[in-house]
Amino acid sequence: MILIHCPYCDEKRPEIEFVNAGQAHISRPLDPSSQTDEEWEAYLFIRANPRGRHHERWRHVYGCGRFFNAVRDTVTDKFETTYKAGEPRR
Amino acid sequence: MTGFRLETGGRVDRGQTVQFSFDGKSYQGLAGDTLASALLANGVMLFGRSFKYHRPRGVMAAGSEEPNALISVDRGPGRFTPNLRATGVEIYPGLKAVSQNRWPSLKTDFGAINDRLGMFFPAGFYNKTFMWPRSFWDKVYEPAIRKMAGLGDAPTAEDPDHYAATYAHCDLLIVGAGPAGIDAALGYMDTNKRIILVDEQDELGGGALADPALWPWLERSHKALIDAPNVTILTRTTAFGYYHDNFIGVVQRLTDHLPELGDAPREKLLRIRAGEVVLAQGAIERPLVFDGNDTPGVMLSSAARIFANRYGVAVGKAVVLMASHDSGWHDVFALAKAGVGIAAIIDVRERVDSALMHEAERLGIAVHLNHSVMGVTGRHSVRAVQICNNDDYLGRRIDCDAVLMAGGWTPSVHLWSHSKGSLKWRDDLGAYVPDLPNENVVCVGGCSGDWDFGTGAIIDMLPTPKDQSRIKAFVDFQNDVTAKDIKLAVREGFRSIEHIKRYTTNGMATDQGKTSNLNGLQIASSALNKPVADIGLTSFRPPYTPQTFGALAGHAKGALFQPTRTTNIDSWAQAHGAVFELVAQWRRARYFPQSGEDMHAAVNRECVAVRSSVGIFDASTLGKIEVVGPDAAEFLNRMYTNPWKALEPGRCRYGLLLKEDGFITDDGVSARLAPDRFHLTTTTGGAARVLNMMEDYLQTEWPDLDVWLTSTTEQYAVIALQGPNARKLLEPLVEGIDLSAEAFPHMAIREGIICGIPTRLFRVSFTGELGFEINVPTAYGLALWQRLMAQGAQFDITPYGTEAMHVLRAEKGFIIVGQDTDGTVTPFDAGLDWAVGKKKPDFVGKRSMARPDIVAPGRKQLVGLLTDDPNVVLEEGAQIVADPKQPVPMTMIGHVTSSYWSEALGRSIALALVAGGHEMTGDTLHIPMPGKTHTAKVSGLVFYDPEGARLHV
Amino acid sequence: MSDVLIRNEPVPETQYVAAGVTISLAGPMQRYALRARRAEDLETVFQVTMPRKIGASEGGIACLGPDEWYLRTEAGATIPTASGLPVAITDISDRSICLVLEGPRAAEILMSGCPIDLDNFAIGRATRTIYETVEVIIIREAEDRFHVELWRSFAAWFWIAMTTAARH
Amino acid sequence: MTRFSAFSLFAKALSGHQDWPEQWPDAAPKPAYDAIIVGGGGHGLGAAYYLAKKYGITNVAVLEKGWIGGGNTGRNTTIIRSNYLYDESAHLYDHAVKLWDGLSQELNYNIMYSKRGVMMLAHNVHDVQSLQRHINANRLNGVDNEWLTPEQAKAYCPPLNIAPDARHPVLGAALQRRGGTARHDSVAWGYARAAAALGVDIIQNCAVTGIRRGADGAVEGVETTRGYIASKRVGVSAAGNSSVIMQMADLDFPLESYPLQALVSEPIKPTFPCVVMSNTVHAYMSQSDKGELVIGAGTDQYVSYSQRGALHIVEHTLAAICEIFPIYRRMRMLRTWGGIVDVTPDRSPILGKTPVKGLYVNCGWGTGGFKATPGAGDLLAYTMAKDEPHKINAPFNLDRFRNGRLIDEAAAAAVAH
Repeated sequence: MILIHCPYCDEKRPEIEFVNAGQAHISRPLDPSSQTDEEWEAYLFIRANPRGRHHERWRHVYGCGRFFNAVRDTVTDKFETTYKAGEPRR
Repeated sequence: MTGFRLETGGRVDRGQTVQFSFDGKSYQGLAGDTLASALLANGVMLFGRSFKYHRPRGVMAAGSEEPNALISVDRGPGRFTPNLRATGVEIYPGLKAVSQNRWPSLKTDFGAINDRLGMFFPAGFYNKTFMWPRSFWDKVYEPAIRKMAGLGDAPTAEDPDHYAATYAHCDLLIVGAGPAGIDAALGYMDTNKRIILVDEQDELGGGALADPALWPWLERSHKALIDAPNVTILTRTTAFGYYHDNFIGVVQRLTDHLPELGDAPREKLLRIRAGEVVLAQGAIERPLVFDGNDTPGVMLSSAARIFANRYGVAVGKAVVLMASHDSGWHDVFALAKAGVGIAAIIDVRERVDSALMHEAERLGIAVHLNHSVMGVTGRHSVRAVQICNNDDYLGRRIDCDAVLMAGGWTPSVHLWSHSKGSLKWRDDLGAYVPDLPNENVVCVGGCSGDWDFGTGAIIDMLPTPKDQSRIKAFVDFQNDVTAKDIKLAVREGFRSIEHIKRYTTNGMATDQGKTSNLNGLQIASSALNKPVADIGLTSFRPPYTPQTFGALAGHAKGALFQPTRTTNIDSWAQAHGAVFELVAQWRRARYFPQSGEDMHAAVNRECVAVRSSVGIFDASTLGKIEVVGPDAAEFLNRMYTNPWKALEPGRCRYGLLLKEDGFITDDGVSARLAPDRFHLTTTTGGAARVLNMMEDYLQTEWPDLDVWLTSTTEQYAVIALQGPNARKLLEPLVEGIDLSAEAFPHMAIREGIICGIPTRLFRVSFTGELGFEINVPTAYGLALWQRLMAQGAQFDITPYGTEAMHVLRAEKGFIIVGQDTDGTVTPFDAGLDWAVGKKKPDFVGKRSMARPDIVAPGRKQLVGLLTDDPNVVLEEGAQIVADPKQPVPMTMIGHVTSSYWSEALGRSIALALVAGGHEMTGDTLHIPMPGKTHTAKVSGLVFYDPEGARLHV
Repeated sequence: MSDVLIRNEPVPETQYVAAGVTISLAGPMQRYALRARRAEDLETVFQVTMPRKIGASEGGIACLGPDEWYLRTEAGATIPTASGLPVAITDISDRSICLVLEGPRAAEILMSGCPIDLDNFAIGRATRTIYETVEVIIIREAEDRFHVELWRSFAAWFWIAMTTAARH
Repeated sequence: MTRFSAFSLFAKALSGHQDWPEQWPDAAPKPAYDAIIVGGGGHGLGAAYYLAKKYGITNVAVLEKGWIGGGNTGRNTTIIRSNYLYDESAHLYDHAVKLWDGLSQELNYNIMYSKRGVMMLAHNVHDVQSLQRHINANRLNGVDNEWLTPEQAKAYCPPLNIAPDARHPVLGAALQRRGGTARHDSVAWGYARAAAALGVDIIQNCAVTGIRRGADGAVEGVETTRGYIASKRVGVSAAGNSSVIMQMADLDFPLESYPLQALVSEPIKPTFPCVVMSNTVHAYMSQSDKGELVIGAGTDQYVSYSQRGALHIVEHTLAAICEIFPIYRRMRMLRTWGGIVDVTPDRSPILGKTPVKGLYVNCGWGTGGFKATPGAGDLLAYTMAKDEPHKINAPFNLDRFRNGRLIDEAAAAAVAH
């Protein structure tokens, strides 16, 4: 059970307080109707799934309730950093 | 000495004898004995049979690495435990142990025929045969193979014991309480660190327990640690797995060693989060590989020393040492001092440290350097060994009753490796040792390769003049993997050590290779003629030793397995004979049978009551979300398919929620309480999912909106009153709400008082009848329900369950998300176009509904289905075809999603998803079922009161 | 007619006593979810200082998240309304019950299924967390007294979990 | 290739098994091949075998970065079944089951396909509806799958707990009798041996590091840790690592890779006669030929290539197993391990062509790839040989994520209402 630093609570808390919310920094297009099928497919389904440095979202659902972003190495499972939603990509 | 118990020595309590039995025969041991030491003391050498060849096996080790001496312990019904190591079973009065994998008896085992035919069962033999004739595989070969498989018998009754679990936190976790672990604990004792010290044995000491000279130090240290308030000592406790971020899985065995069990849990799982970890797991001695090295009486030399010094047991009266490492010599000297007769020391090396030679000479022990054991005489126990000179192979026989193997040492790097710490190969030790850590952890003592056992020669197997393809020199004893099996694997092209392991099963037995992996590597290395380090190492996986399922399940058993959520009214339903169904985590009343009623009769009666007078239904499980803030309406407008901004306070609206992929995920009726406050409802199973989804959009897509979501599912008990008499029943109980049709129309909400309790009263209907849903603070749900039942007696008020609710809504063509939809259904497919805001530029899921396949013709659409025979109630999930004559595989055009008998209509009704169904009204479709094909006509969705007259009264 | 209905609680109202711990149901109280972008707005509404740090609690108000506070007050107390400010005040008085664990083993018993380190959990601290699979809010009222707030429908299960842990 | 048989085993035994040849030669890469398969798991080796056997392309290399069968092929719980709901899935998996039958004889390698029956449990009314729908669809698709009452289920699998007061009572079960298990390593080795005998090069310790494409964008070959290898046809069958390989061709895929754990108990005498799965309780189990209880655990929630899972996943799995089979509470867990499963948005595989000419893909099998091994191999081979998908795998294309024609079995199992 990994430890995750919640940037809002500012402490490391056990994984089962969190739910992973998938790849980070995929924002919903402002005008979906103007999207081509390819663009919409990319938004809905295409994922980086990198072997290594990965930007992902977590929600501290059994804690402060906030969604936030994280950079984690998918080979070692170690976090590089976590930061609040809305902050620029790291 | 009496039997093999030494006159003096050991830590056993000579004043306290313990009666126990093995294979029905009664024996006497001493308090402090393990089953292994007690049986050895009684001269028992034969403990079990090996997996494949059923060869007689004795004790090879003294600890948890034991591969041979596996037994079952029977503590009565449900308390049969197979595959226990005799070296780890503490004896107690009345212990009943039995041997395994033999028939009819341990001494005469028919399975031993495999040993005679061993030459036909080399590694991987099963891949090469049992293929012809083909039909024999299922009927003859495989059943036979399976019969032979397995070690101990399977448990047959439910385990009456219970198991505990907990999380624990410490600053320092020390694994292993040998000298190194104890020193670490003593070193940190005076800090303010919270320290947990665990050891798998029944007392602290590890290797020191076999070294009387260290006992005084051990006593002092033990006392100091017990007195230290910040140190927790856990014995009979195994750290079995090392997980991310210093999270260690640990199991403590609490009752197996006790004669009386009592109420205590059998084992306890501790999930320990440690700031820092010290691994002091020690090292395991390596056997030597030679013909007959598995004969009962052949064992590790360190084990013999433990049996003598810790348990006061001689493993033999004339003991031979076969060594490639100095440590064996020291063991033998200790044995001699303890009064064990030593027949000879044989060492494969040409020369050894002169100090060893002098000590042997002083003790009068014959020494044969540059010699090897080439064979062992005796089947059920050792009678003699043949040894030979490594150069000229000239041999001789030495009579003896035990052979000790000293093949060097293997550091226990298991947990280190679980933690993903790296390993490096050390030629001088012929072993892998910890290199770079991946967590906050250090290895100390034997498991770091740091020991004072002396030095040794690293060899794959002992030299022998015999034809190596004919001898049985074992590497993995339990799985009967011999040196020639490993060579065969290499010969057949298996080069990766993982392939060799899987092909030969070396290291895959219940000891997981603790004594076999390194010998296997050495043999593979010579066969491949590559340095060991270039062959790689099989990965270490948790658990370090086998751990009980029950312990890992912890408290999660029976009622505690998973929560069953119950409403405030559940106890009434229970008391009134409700039949329940599980929906998500909830338990809901499905129907309320009266005496002699089956489900069909009860549901018919409940439905008729609702249509003719009034029914009462516990709707508390519906999800509720309170949406509050200036932007509440804007938020809902973006989430739901239909428009919300214009909804007036006091009015309700049906909301349809899609996932971004355009498919229906939830629905529910929601009310606007005030310009900035909505009361949403969701499906029972969808509540948490919907709230999470809405939070996601709110927090990450539209953080600018001033609106907040709060789950109020459990704030309100919800009682639905449905039926023509609902208003009459309610009127006298309600204050501050005008219930008249004019003042309180369908799809409206009012706040007021009912029976003195504040209520949010909805006028809504999932039945097509005049209906109300009464929301009151949850704690009052039961009392209100009872008041309504009393007040409703005049109308024969009838409680109804989820089944009647399903029938009533189906008669009206109302869908149930998850039953009539399945995650691939759009609003248009479901006939809910009316619930989609045509003018809305965007809402969640809108764009996906414009994708090519979603707008393409031929999608499955929800329709009504009326069977030609009104008495046929179709099976839910039945498949629909256009042409029943076609051959299998048939082209299916849809399936039945809901199907019931409708008492109100006097016939069956069904809903179905059918390709292009919306254009098929009136068409006849076919439903092929086993034995009979039913026919039905496509209809509209609403079967009862299509104009909705009954609603607006 | 206004005959007063009686409350029905999901766990025994008699205290459970085991070695080193007692477990009992706290009496009825009012509970409110308070939400706002700016704590100041809630302070204007309630005329009290809101704790700013997540986990802090004072005057019956616990800060559970950056924009979330949990108010617990005695039954019957009057609660102000938003009065036009961008805040959300939601009545959740009956959503949860509160179990009181008191005694030297209180923390140990909670940690049977709660993964956070309650030995290092300051008095007065409050947090939302999890017990096995169930959401709880834990408030340390005193060295050896914890309040555990959990949703009603889970209470029967949680009661068995607590008493089982206490028995072992 | 020395033919395997009881006779050859007997004959070789007399000579002390000294002269068994290599089952497959450890080939070194040639400069060029007619076709390259990236990934030496069961699927990839199967594809190579069928390319050579059925489609006449024998100049084939299988490139494996480690040792063959070392990925999910050697890490799964070996369950074989085809009782899927949608026509597309049922046809895909049943194609595989038909090939499983007789595969030992075809490969002359006993892969120990054991038709023990796969039983899926229904624990609530919704499960019953869902399994009935499966059974009816399977029947009309010619796939065997039958309904069992709780009593019949218990008769078929005596350790099953059917007490009506269980937390998740058993309301019935769907049984596919042709379902079962096979010996996973043997599948990889059997295909490797048979393929090698037909001229296929099995190249281990050869990791693909790049995909070289020509001016027209078509595939020309692959860069590897053992040098450049040319081929105009490259089929990628790399399971958890598919995204990584695809990115070498500048293709982003609808995939995420998660850790999946499994575990075995200590071996015991025969006690568990079939395969049992419960989606509601999240547990599945069988007993191996060796006597171990083989148990599938869940996936962790985050993307990972660490082949390492969390303890709480194992705790939940064993709690579930002990609920359904209480007699095993005293059994002991011997070994746990982790694999990397690549999951698509609709949890169905992607098997076919890619936007890059000459590049073919077989991925996205999630937790269910082993059962499809022969079928996936055959269909990937067909697609590479004909440069067009077979009608069975045509629906499992990449386009479905754009046009919305998803094949979502899990969604069809739907959510409890």
